[in-house]
Amino acid sequence: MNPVNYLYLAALLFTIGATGVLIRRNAIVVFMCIELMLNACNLAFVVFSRMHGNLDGQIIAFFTMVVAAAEVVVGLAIIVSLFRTRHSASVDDASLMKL
Amino acid sequence: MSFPLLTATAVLPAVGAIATAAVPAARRTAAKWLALLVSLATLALAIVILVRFDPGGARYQLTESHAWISAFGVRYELGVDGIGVALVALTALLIPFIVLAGWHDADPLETGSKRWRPTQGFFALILAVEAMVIISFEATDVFLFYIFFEAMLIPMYFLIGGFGDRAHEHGEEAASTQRSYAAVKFLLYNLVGGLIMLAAVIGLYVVAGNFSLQEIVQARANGSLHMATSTERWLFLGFFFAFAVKAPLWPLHTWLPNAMGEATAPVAVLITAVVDKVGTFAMLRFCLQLFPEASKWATPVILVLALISIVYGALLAVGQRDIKRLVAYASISHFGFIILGIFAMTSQGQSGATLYMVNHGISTAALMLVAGFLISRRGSRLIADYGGVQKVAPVLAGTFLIGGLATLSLPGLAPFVSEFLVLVGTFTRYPAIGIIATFGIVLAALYTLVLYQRTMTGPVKPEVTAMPDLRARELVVVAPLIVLLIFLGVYPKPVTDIVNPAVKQTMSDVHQTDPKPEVEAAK
Amino acid sequence: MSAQLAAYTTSTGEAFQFWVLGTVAVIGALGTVFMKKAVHSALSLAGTMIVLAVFYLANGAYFLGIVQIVVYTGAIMMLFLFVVMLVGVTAADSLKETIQGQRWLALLCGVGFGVLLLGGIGNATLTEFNGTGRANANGNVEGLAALIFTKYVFAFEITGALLITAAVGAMVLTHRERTERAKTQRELAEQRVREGKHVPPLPAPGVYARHNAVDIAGLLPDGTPSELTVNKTLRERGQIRDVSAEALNDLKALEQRAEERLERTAIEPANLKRAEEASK
Amino acid sequence: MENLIALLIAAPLLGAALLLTGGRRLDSVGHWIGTLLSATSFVFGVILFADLLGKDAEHRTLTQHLYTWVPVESFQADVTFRLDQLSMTFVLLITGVGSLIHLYSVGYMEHDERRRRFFGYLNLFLAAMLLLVLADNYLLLYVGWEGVGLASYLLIGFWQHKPSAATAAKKAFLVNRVGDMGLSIAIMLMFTTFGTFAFGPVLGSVGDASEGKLTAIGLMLLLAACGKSAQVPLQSWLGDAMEGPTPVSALIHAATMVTAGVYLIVRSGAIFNAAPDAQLVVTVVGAVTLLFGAIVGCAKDDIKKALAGSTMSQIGYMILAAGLGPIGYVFAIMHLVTHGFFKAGLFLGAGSVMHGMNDEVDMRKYGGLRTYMPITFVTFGLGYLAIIGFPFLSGFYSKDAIIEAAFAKGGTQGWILGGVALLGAAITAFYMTRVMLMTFFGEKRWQPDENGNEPHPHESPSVMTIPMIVLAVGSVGAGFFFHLGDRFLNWLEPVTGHEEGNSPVGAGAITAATLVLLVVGAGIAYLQYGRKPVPVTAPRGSLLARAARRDLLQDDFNHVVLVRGGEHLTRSLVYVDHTLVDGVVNGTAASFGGLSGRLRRLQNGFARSYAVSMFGGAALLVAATLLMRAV
Repeated sequence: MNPVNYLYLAALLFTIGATGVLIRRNAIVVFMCIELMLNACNLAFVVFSRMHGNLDGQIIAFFTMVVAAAEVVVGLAIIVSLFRTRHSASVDDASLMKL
Repeated sequence: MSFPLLTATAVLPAVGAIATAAVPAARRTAAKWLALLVSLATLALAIVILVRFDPGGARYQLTESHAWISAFGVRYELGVDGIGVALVALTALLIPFIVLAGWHDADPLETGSKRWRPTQGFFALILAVEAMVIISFEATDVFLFYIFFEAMLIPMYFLIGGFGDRAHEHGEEAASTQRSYAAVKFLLYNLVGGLIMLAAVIGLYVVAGNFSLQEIVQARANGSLHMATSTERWLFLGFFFAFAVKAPLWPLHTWLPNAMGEATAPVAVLITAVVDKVGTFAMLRFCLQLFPEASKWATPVILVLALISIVYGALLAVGQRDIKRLVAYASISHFGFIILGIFAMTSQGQSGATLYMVNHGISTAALMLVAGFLISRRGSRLIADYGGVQKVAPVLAGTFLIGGLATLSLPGLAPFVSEFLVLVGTFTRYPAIGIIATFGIVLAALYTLVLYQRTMTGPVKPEVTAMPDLRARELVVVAPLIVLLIFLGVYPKPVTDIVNPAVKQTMSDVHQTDPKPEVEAAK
Repeated sequence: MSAQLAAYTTSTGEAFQFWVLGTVAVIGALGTVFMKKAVHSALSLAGTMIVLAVFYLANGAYFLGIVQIVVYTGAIMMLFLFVVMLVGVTAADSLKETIQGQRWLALLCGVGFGVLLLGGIGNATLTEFNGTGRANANGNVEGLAALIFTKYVFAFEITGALLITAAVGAMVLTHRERTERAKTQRELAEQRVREGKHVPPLPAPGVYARHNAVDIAGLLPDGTPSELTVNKTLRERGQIRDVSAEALNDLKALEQRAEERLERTAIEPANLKRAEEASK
Repeated sequence: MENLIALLIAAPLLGAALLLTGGRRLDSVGHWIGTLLSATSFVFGVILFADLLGKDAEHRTLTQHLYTWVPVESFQADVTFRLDQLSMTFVLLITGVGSLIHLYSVGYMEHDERRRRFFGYLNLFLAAMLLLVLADNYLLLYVGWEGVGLASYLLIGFWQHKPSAATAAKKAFLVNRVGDMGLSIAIMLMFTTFGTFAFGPVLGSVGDASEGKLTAIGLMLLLAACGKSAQVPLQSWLGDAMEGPTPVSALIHAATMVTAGVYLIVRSGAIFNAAPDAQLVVTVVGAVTLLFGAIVGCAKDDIKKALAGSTMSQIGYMILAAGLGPIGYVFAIMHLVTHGFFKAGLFLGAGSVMHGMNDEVDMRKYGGLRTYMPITFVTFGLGYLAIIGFPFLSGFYSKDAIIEAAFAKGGTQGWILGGVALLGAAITAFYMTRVMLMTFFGEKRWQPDENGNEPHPHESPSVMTIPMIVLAVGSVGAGFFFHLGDRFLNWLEPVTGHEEGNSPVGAGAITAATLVLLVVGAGIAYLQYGRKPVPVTAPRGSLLARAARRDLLQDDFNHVVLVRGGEHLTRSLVYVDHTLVDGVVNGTAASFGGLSGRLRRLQNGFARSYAVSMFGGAALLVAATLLMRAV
């Protein structure tokens, strides 16, 4: 089997995640989909690392993980405080961008 | 290196604008005096330039040149020829009068009104316009010119929209709506023109590789820069369009009556006597010098448009009910004469056009400022609301009449000289156009005298019986302008001496010579 | 897994593993997107992540594989579950779309993007596979450590700062500062008396002898549920279970049976009707 | 001596400046300042005249170059004055009659609170008129030309509170502007033809130019003359101009300004001599106006308007003479001068009558005034006799000469022009007799005005009668003085040139015919107005009389075609400007507005919607990248 298949898988997962972000309204699920996209990227990085024979890809993936962790922490905190004030976790309810 | 006089004339009002704006609101009278002082100091600098300028010397004098954006060959290049020096002087001359005439125009409104009017802002904006206009007259770098040509729209926009005339037949609310309409219209028209010019400026850079007027003109003259005919024409049109909007030329004129009608009289003078001159000046300096062949190619169409402007503007002036709009249409007619003179491609036409710019500035200022004094007394812009003012306020009526007579180019007053030069200049090359343009002088008499008759003569209307005559401040504004009108009408030689060499240069740039008289040609 | 095998092609074992686990990962991903309840989504995502951890291991990223399990599946997903619990486990997300054309546009974009991405990968000439054998020669963790603390040390430090900031930020966002002294029990009681509302303590939830869960509202004498009996948080989440209809039906059946037994005629049904209306 | 020329103009100009800017503190002495400066100018004129007389006929031309006015390449306009016999004649007429009328105005305007301003305007007029006749080039002449127009505008509209006066002033200026257009086109034509517009070079090199150009120049000059001298078709303003104070009518609209057209044509004689077609048109215009003015003069009941018709007609004679070429130039100017005397006298007399009659102008409300104001009657009567050409008075010599010259033109043209001139003489006798009879003879017909004030006719003060007496002396004696020994001819000939024409009719026969027609005209008038009482309200009259009362319908034509047509044109243009020119732009703006309104709906505020567009954008970017790589 050609390791490129991993990349195909990563692309697939990424697309599914992205579509999920657009379709779901529950902010928590949206966040999960974002995590999915990040993980798909990580997979691609790891596979690249294998292809090139060096560890840089893995390092990037590592950093991605760290940043993702930070993002999740802040994001979830926002969701919680949003829920407290608006009693809802729906993205649409927070359509504050509309005048 | 000598003292950068040209930069100083532009920087002084700019700094003055900032300083005026910084005056605290409680001390608005100080702001007014500061603005007046700065404008007078600028006038003094302009006079120094006028004295230092040697009409027989190099084409561009008092030049300054510094690298600016070297990646695009943009330089900070200033220099004045005779035409530029005349217009710098005109601008510096008119601003003190505008400041003085607008002394109370931006005072806070009566208590109870919610609108906030920063008095200092009004004077700061006027000084800012002055700075930008002066640097546009001085710039010999196309890009530098373009920046200030466009930037002056910003302060003008606020002057029209923010400090407009509150007199309106349908009340203050309607005045406010009209005002913002006029300001937006002014901005949009000029921006569209400017954007098209920007494209042409970029195109010029692509073709020529730099923005320096002198270098490009030289390169074109000695053949080292070749421009395809179609390229030259497109670039010319791009430049000309922007200038024609600013000037304004029929059919791009409709912003002017709105802007002048809604602005206060001093700002209206600023528009027509100062800012619009940049348009006609730029035609003479940039269109003709950069694109001589295309200018000649476009001449027939432009002359016809100018002719339409003359007759059409005058006819519309006759039909106006609003004093300020009437003056605006009269100005459109006069700008037609200026453009006619420029594109007639004769020395008389172009000298006349330059002189016309100066004279029109002074005469319109006189007429419009007196009209403004009149309007401020009665609170109405409608001609029908006046009558018999002559009996109540003879000095006001007299100065108004002199302004009007200057507008109709009465011999002995300055505009006559320029108008006749333009007509002669046009006639020698295009007799038919010259004759039709001459009809303009009859129409000018019609709209001026009708205006005077309806407002000043006849039985005294009850609303004007208590109208005071001109006050000392107002007289200080009007009297020097009238003296200048008479002086330049009787002895215009000082101006023509400065202008003629520059016009001669321009004529040689476009490879044109004056037509020979029939008698000489026959010999 | 040896270094040689990681080169141009992979072993049959890995291929088998890829196809099986890859399918699982895709199913998990789809589950994340399409499950109605957030909890189910979270569980699906956890499955996908574990699969990915295995794939990392298979690709020679041993450290990352372990970290993926420990940090992601272990910590982050648990955080998600916590929040889901806080917001409401049972709150099912309606999948009905409210923005016109949003779903179709999203799907179109997704499919289009996917096709382009796949096409792009397929187009790329990826013939060279070096494998991680040499890079991992001194051990994967040591290799990563060498890079992190030399070449990427600056980025590493910055991520450290980022993490601290995130932690502080999360605290700031979720922490609610008390702006006034908490009321004592006594004060609360006095306030209740002063207002004249609910002078005795609030009634407890549950329908005695049948349901005693906290999310079941107590029934009033006429059979309608009283929201007062349920915790405020549950009320806000909309997680009150209403058993009034059920209870009334039971009661009705009971009465019927009793009547049959006692051979009485039916009593006037006014009460019943009211109860039915209330339960609707 | 040359330097005096500028002072000629400077004196009244100084007066104008002083009086117009001096403010109220000059109110008490303003009129004397004005009169004094005008007289000063006259004294300078006399000194210069004496100087000229002291030289031989060929060297009687003085020039004074003040400074270069407008120099642009080949266009060189100088402020240079030229004083020769022709301008000298005018200078004396203008300053002489002008000073007399200043004096008269002191009395006439005594009760006007704006008298100072009036004298300022009069001085301004004198300065402009002197500039007109002293200029050495056409452009400077043009300055004077419009300057007198301005002064005329200000003076006609002097009583601005009367809407009729303001309208008349505006009309005069506008009609004059049409003429001025002709003058400016003429100057432009001269510049393109000769490369200059100074008198000397232009008139000296006429031979080098083509006849077509010269005809065009001539016709344009004629247009200018028509405007200023109230000749058909630009005559309509003169009648209305009588709204101005009477001294103004006497000075500007009788003696001096309106004759500027004659000056222009005589001055440009060289051009007309070389353009016979233009000359023919000049004579036609003169002849038509001669009859036109005379007919209008017969029908007017307003004494000033009747005199205005007469002025028009008399200037018609002058233009006719000027159009005859060298045979007529001298007589045109001679008639101009004598006309200046008697017509100014007549107007001053009319003013004196009005002064005594509460400013009543309708002759039907006069009658029998000869006993109430004897001096006015005598001076007016002498002017009357002079204008109708009573033997040995001024008009007799000058008008006869013109009639003779018209016959001398020769051919059919000569007969027609001569006939018209003779007919004109008869009509002149008729309408002037009518004026005389209606005013001074017959029953008194005056009535109280609407305020119930009965007029008390009385003789005017001496400050008014003295100028009238002086002018009456001029109207009696000037013609004989000029005629004696052909003095006037010899004086002017070096400038204008002169030819004796070959009249097909003998001079005696013409004189006889003129006298017969004079008697016939006066007799008819006597039968109609002397024998029968004059009705106080005008009878309906014949069709011609009614048309003549309305200036032969020319005003109505102007009103319908020019005023109404112009109003419609401007109104429709205002509409076009608002809807069409502005509409195109506003339409563009509105369509952009509509488009952006549609686009605005995309911004629905849902974060997910924005996310879709971001994602779509990303997809497009990927597509673009791939596409670029594929290409």
